Amino acid sequence: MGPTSFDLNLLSLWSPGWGGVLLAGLMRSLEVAVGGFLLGLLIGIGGASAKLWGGKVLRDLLEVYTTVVRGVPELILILILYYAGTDAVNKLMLVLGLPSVDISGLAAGIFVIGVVQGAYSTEVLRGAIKAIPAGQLEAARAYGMSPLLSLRRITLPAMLPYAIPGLSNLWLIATKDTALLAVVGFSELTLVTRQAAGTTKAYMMFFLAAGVLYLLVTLLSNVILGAIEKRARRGLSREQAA
Amino acid sequence: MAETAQAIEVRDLHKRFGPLEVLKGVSLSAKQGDVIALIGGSGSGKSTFLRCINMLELPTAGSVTIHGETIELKKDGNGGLMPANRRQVQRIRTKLGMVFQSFNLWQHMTVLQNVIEVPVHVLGQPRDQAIEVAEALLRRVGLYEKRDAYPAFLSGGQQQRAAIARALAIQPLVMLFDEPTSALDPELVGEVLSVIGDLAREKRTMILVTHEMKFARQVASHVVYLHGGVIEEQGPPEQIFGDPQSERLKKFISSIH
Amino acid sequence: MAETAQAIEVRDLHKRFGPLEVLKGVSLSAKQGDVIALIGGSGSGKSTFLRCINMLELPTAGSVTIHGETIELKKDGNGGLMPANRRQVQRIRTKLGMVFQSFNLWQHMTVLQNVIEVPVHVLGQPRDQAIEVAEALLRRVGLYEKRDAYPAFLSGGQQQRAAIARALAIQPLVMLFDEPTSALDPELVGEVLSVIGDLAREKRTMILVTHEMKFARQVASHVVYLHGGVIEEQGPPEQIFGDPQSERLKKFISSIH
Amino acid sequence: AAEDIKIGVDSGPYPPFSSPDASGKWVGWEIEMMDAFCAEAKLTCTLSPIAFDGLIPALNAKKIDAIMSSMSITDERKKAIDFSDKYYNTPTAIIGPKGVKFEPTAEGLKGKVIGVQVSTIHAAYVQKYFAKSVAEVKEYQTQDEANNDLAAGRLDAIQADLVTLNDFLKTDQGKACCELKGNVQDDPAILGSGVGVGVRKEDTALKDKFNAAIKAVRANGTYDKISKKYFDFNIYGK
Amino acid sequence: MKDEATLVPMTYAPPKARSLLEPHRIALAAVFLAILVSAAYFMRWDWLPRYQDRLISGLWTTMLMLISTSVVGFVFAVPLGLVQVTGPKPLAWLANAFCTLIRGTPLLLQLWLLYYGLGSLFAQYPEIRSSWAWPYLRQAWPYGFAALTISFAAYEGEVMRGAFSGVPKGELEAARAYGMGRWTAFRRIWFPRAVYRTLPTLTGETVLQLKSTPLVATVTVMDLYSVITKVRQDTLLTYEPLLLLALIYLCLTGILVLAFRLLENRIPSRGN
Ligand SMILES: Nc1ncnc2c1ncn2[C@@H]1O[C@H](COP(=O)(O)OP(=O)(O)OP(=O)(O)O)[C@@H](O)[C@H]1O
Ligand SMILES: Nc1ncnc2c1ncn2[C@@H]1O[C@H](COP(=O)(O)OP(=O)(O)OP(=O)(O)O)[C@@H](O)[C@H]1O
Ligand SMILES: [Mg+2]
Ligand SMILES: [Mg+2]
Repeated sequence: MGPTSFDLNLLSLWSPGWGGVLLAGLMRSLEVAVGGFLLGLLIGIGGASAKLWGGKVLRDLLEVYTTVVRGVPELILILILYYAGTDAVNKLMLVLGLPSVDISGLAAGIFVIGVVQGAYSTEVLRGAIKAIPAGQLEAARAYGMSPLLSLRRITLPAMLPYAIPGLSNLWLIATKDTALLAVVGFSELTLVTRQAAGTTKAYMMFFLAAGVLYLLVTLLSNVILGAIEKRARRGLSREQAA
Repeated sequence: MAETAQAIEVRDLHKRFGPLEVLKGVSLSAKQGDVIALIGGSGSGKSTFLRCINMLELPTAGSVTIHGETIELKKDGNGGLMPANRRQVQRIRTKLGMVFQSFNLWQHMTVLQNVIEVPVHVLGQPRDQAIEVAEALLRRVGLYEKRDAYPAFLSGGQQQRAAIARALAIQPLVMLFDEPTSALDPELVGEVLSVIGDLAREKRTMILVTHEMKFARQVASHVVYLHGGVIEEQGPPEQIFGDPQSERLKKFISSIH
Repeated sequence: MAETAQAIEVRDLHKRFGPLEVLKGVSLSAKQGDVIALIGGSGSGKSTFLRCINMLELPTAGSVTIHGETIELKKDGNGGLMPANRRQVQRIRTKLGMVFQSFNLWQHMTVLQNVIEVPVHVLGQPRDQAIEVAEALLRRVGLYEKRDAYPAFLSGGQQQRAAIARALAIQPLVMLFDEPTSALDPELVGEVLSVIGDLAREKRTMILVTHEMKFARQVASHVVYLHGGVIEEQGPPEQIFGDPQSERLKKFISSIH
Repeated sequence: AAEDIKIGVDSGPYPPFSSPDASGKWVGWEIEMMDAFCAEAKLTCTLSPIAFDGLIPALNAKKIDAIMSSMSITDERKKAIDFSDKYYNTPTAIIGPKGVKFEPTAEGLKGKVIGVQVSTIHAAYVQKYFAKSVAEVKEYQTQDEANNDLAAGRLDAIQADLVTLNDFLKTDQGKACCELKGNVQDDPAILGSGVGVGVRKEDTALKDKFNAAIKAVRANGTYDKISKKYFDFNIYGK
Repeated sequence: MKDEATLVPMTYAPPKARSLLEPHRIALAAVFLAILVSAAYFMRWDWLPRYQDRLISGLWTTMLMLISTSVVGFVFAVPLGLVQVTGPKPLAWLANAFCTLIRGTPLLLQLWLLYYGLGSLFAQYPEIRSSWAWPYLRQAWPYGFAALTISFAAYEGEVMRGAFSGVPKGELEAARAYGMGRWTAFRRIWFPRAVYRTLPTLTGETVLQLKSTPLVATVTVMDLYSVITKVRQDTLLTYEPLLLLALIYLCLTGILVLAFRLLENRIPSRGN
């Protein structure tokens, strides 16, 4: 068998086909992508709030965080965070006198993707909040809403249509960034593809198969995100939406 | 509560933006049912005055009393004032129905949702009841058919009428209007003025900043002319418009007409 | 070339957009130095007519002759016309100075670059000479100081004056103006009209679509009233504005004034 | 109760020692040996695939507790981690395309492009002995990628462990393209003294457990039983 | 999801320059300086001189990769964007499919597909092996170059599509009205106008491209990242080389952003 071989039996879902392994890898990729995206969103909400309403020092620290994350290749961040992140957690546990925790590859992967996504989320959400016409927040104040209530009832929902395009983009980036975890040996789709390809020597076929899987995820995401975006923008007229 | 007779009483209000003193001691009081028209040139501080009443701007000095309850203010560090009690401010705000020049409807909610938002989520009214009230109000401002539309799809005049319904839904003690028609195309001004006119005839207490002199003359019980941060002249509409005393007011009225 | 006397001659122009026939046979001719004002209600086809003259819209039928040279058209497959000779159209276009309602200056070039663009890159004039002419023109429209500014940093009136300079720079046989002032704030209209007025007094041939009736009356040598795709009435300005015949024109003039 | 530990293995296929099969399970001599050691030492071992060059950092970051990934015991590595006694030792060899004759020496490799797996003893050896004479040294994340590039004509030679190279030469791809050129001259300082289980320096208890297990597995015949399935020679070395 | 803004990937946006001299900033700077100094002091950097030459040559490779792939990628991006706006339909569809395909799959996978998949096919054909191209096909950089170029072309092509379609119709009409032919109008008006519109996003795209370059190390190109990998395996240090690498990339990003800003400042920012 050479690299040209297109023995489709190799893609069968059951051994000796590698299809099952690929799908399992895809699931792992998606788990990390979903987890990392959500963690990023959480960091983003906190980061955006702090950047908008936080103290000077906090704002500057966040600026450093977003600048560094956006200026350093993801691959390098992943390497640093993958080793240093868990190392730091364990050192911290040691200082606190707790037993070192067992950080699974999955948790580490989610952490790494999440920290990277968080920087971008922060900017997306901050921009979205700033895009809300000031008058709407003022109206909330004028009618006696407390800051928390107005955040929940006005700011967050009003920001959504502005944030969703950026967040959609981030989700697509998250799905693709999981591939970088292959370099640290995390068994997501790209790595298992490489293992399958290396073992069977059917490089072309397996890489193409993985490409199709990624593309399906992207296209499906596009459809769903498009629907979500349409819904979020239902209150915006055409000019505003542009 | 000796002053219950006064729906609103503002005493010696000062407001300074940095080096610029916009309000230099403005006092004003309105009895229940009064319709006060606030007029004045651009930049004379009309909006600022209105916004100080519900503490959207914090005054530098002075006091505001709504139906006998004075908003408690304390000194902040920078020579200004700040609310001593946030909750009190929030509570009093629910008694002041503010209508903005640029409508400021919440864009992510339908018209009906806009109107019930404050009753349900701030005043804690049951949703059903709030909807009932809201629908009656929307019928009144002629927007019942549009209750499920989003603001962005309404004309300016319709948006402003919805904003008035939103303000009325909290059953305010005083309505505050800040140039409610000046962001509207000329052909839409009429529909909004007619709604406000109805409210005036019902003897709702209101303070109305406007450039529509003809309208002010018709509906106001009292007209206040602001200039350079102080009240230059005030009185019943016939007097202010028919027989202005100060040179400035004369010039102002002739320039507007 | 029997018709050299006519600077521009349009014969029986028809234009159809799908089912909608916008121009139903419009003929018009102008001698050297004529200033023709084209007036008419919104949607009456004024812009379409102007755009057909330089083939920005292709007419469905009819002919256009500029200084004796008729634009060659041939039938396209769909019952319309198309240029028989692209180069001819391009050449004739360089003799027609079009000024648009929305200026359409090229935003990535400075004012000066905008003005010399066509002379240098279409007409092949030496750059130095083009700059000399352009600076003279800019001085004339009062924009010499702004020659190195980008259009986005100019007011609407300045932009339109720059656009007029751009049109003049090609030394056009005929100037075409499509509502040159209607995208301008009222206070900027004057400066543009005064430039156009100067051109009219110099006896530059021009066709001017406008809603500024007073101005049209002053500068036009001939006024054409378009309605429903045909010329409803035409004549010297005194007659059209002073003694309109058709009911429609009467109504139109009274609605505008 | 048995102690839970995580053992790191190179995530790239390294047959016949360790490679994933189509069901995602890891198989190979070293995997079976791992099971044997763990059973002997009463450890519950979980296998954790990690990029080869990330194994030592992962061990020190406590993401894993031991390395069993054909990692040779060298002085350089001993600066960062500790090793058990060796559990196998094989010579280092060089392979190249068929039909091109050359010796596995600096002289023979002159002007050639040689490939090695990143972070291995072979990378270090090539660096020291061949770097000056070869045209280029290419480093690969996994061994099978180097093999593949040799077959694809992008390499003129590969240096690696003799056993894994032989395994490659037995595949269709290897048979078609390449052949053994011979063993390189030994240099224990770099090539080390066999393959051991890597553990953290402070983890002497675990090291002792592995040492005992290796001894026991060799003594009770399990070692030979497993090895016979894979090799027809003595993998333990002298 | 279709409008241009949403399709532009997240990019680096430099912080606004505010006063660096506020007291809390000075304190923060001091803290960072302290961290830096202690990192320099407590961590191991003795390997640096030994690898100096290789680091510089790696840096050079990285820069070469960045610049060449961005320039060539941009050249491809223009037609990719243009045909999506002007058609013809089949070409527009193809260009759109290409952009979707490339942007929908990870670059790492594309790179491996090219190098390990496609690249190893060539060897089977003696015609290729004996052709002039073989010495290049044997090496790794052509594959890295191809993958990065394709990726840049796809992302920037999408940006160019938005830029071309975003040029106000009136300006193109004015070009026609003054007798410009199609080619002149494209060369003088449409293209430069579109490029100006993309400049701000071009910064971001180029920074993204810079951040993608280390991937080529996985196919044996000796770029900066792979030199650092070498340092890591030789010295068995985990953090020091990576931190240095991060720092270098951060500097490169900063330089790129500044360079683009200088370029941007030379042309009008309004009216886009
Ligand atoms: N937040 C602010 N910061 C600084 N200056 C302000 C602020 N708000 C208002 N001003 C200034 O205060 C002055 C009064 O403004 P205000 O909006 O109250 O005038 P106005 O009478 O409502 O005018 P208009 O008829 O134009 O609405 C103006 O000079 C304005 O520039
Ligand atoms: N490209 C087009 N496709 C379809 N219909 C068009 C097109 N351009 C113009 N029309 C229609 O042709 C009619 C005449 O338009 P035109 O712009 O010539 O009117 P106008 O007299 O210039 O009006 P205005 O004073 O509003 O500028 C209108 O009904 C318009 O909708
Ligand atoms: Mg105001
Ligand atoms: Mg028109």
